[in-house]
Amino acid sequence: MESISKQEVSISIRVDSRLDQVHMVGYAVHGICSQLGLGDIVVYQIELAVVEAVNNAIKHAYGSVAGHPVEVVISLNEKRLQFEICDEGETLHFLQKKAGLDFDPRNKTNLPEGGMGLHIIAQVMDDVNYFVRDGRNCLVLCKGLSK
Amino acid sequence: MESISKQEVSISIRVDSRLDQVHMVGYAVHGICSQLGLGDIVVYQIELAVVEAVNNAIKHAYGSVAGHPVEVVISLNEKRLQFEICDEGETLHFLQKKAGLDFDPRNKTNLPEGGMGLHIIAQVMDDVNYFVRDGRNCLVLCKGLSK
Amino acid sequence: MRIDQVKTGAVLVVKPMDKRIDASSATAFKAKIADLIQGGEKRIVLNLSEVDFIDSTGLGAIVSSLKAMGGEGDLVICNPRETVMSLFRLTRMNRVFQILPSQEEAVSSLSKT
Amino acid sequence: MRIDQVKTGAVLVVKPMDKRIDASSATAFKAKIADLIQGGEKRIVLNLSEVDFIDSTGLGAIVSSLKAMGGEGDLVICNPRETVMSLFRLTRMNRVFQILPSQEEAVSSLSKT
Ligand SMILES: Nc1ncnc2c1ncn2[C@@H]1O[C@H](COP(=O)(O)OP(=O)(O)O)[C@@H](O)[C@H]1O
Ligand SMILES: Nc1ncnc2c1ncn2[C@@H]1O[C@H](COP(=O)(O)OP(=O)(O)O)[C@@H](O)[C@H]1O
Repeated sequence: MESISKQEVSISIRVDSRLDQVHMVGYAVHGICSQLGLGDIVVYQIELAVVEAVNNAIKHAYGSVAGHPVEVVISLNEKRLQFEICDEGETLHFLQKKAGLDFDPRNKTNLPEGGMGLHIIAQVMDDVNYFVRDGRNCLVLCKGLSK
Repeated sequence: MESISKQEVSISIRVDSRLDQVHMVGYAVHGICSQLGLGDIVVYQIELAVVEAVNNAIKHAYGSVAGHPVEVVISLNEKRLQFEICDEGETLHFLQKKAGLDFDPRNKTNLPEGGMGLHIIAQVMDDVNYFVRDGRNCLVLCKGLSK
Repeated sequence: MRIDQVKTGAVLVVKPMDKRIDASSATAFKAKIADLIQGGEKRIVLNLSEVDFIDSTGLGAIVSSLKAMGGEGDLVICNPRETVMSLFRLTRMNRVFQILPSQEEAVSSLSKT
Repeated sequence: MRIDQVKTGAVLVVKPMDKRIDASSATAFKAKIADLIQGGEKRIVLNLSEVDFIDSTGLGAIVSSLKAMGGEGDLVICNPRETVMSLFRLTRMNRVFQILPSQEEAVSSLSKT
């Protein structure tokens, strides 16, 4: 048995800023994650986190206006899986990393109908960062792989 | 039951011209095709055809030199699934559409070890085209979807 | 958004037939359920057996449907996949909804009320 | 390219443990088999049970291995998935190789020769 050091691999996926296109990114991410020996639930959650991030770019960075690029750079090595979700729209001015989801489950009238995306991302991913460079906003989602 | 007309959806995948990156494109294509209700064998063959086309771009258009872009544009509507594999390298001067694979299976010494890629693509896909525009070469692979 | 509907006694079972309830279909989903509530349905079972994927916007539409039922009505969920169930857990919405493994249990739970 | 090897009598069973034999791994695969043939192996079973994906370059490497065995030797394939088997059919290589459903059958087929 040899020890093989798997080098970094990477692809970039581009999609137009339309919510009805995002599932294609989801399927592609799902296809990649399915090959990593992660369980079905983890694969679902990673797809979910990336979809949330792409939806956010479309809704908040581009105000749901079509015709703008959203890019998802996926990179993988033996230690971690990383997604950079980049847009050229409005910058998110404050990334609440531990976006809490505070509500009383018994109080029906006050249940949140939104504002859950960043919370989900923070829960699913091991590290979340956001940076702006040359007019591009990038949300970086990192998931450690322990084998 | 409503009749829904699914509109066109599309994403573009970019990968560097390195053979050790191509499986990531394969996984993404696999993930998308897995959602279309096609059988496992068809999904495999579509992934295979796209991988052959990307490998060809890397090997033949770029002479296996890294650092160049290969783009795969995937578009889907209810009637067909299409892949455009584009490079900015050497142009393929003659696309043999019905690339035959002629050999005598009993003659071991004359078995082909290469030259099977375009044959596979032609077998798997319903339509194959190649065009050059603005220094970009695009191989267009089309697969009809009958539901 | 394709939705199957079956009425069992006073309970309406609603089964989304599309694989995804996501940001692109959530509005249509919410509107359909709102129509049903408007039409007088007070006890709804949401059967998620055909649903592969729900994102936070889709979940928000389900929450919105529950809220739209007001004090008298109730919405119970059944047959979620393990994967979809994990979204309810991630957002603590498993504490908000009654979630049952089978349609029969969901219908009888609502029939008792 | 990780490869498991087990010798059974005069037959060497070679089982690639990586999921893909493709354009990026074909050269390494070919070199490994060439080493084995160089080392005197004349009857090789290639067990594809762990292999999810082979492309035309990977298939070319397998063909090359068969040719490298020359007139005396033989290479038999076993346990291909249905999907991988379809590549052999697409390229008519199913007429070139003996392809058997189990390792036992492949080993005994080569032992008889
Ligand atoms: N990519 C982004 N660009 C700009 N603003 C963003 C982005 N992502 C999130 N936001 C801001 O953070 C808020 C919380 O996002 P999120 O938790 O995903 O919930 P929701 O999208 O439902 O509002 C958004 O309402 C928006 O103001
Ligand atoms: N994208 C491409 N760009 C330039 N030439 C190509 C391209 N694809 C194929 N070719 C040419 O067509 C030939 C046949 O290709 P193929 O059937 O895939 O077999 P192989 O790649 O093993 O040679 C190649 O050897 C090459 O000369």
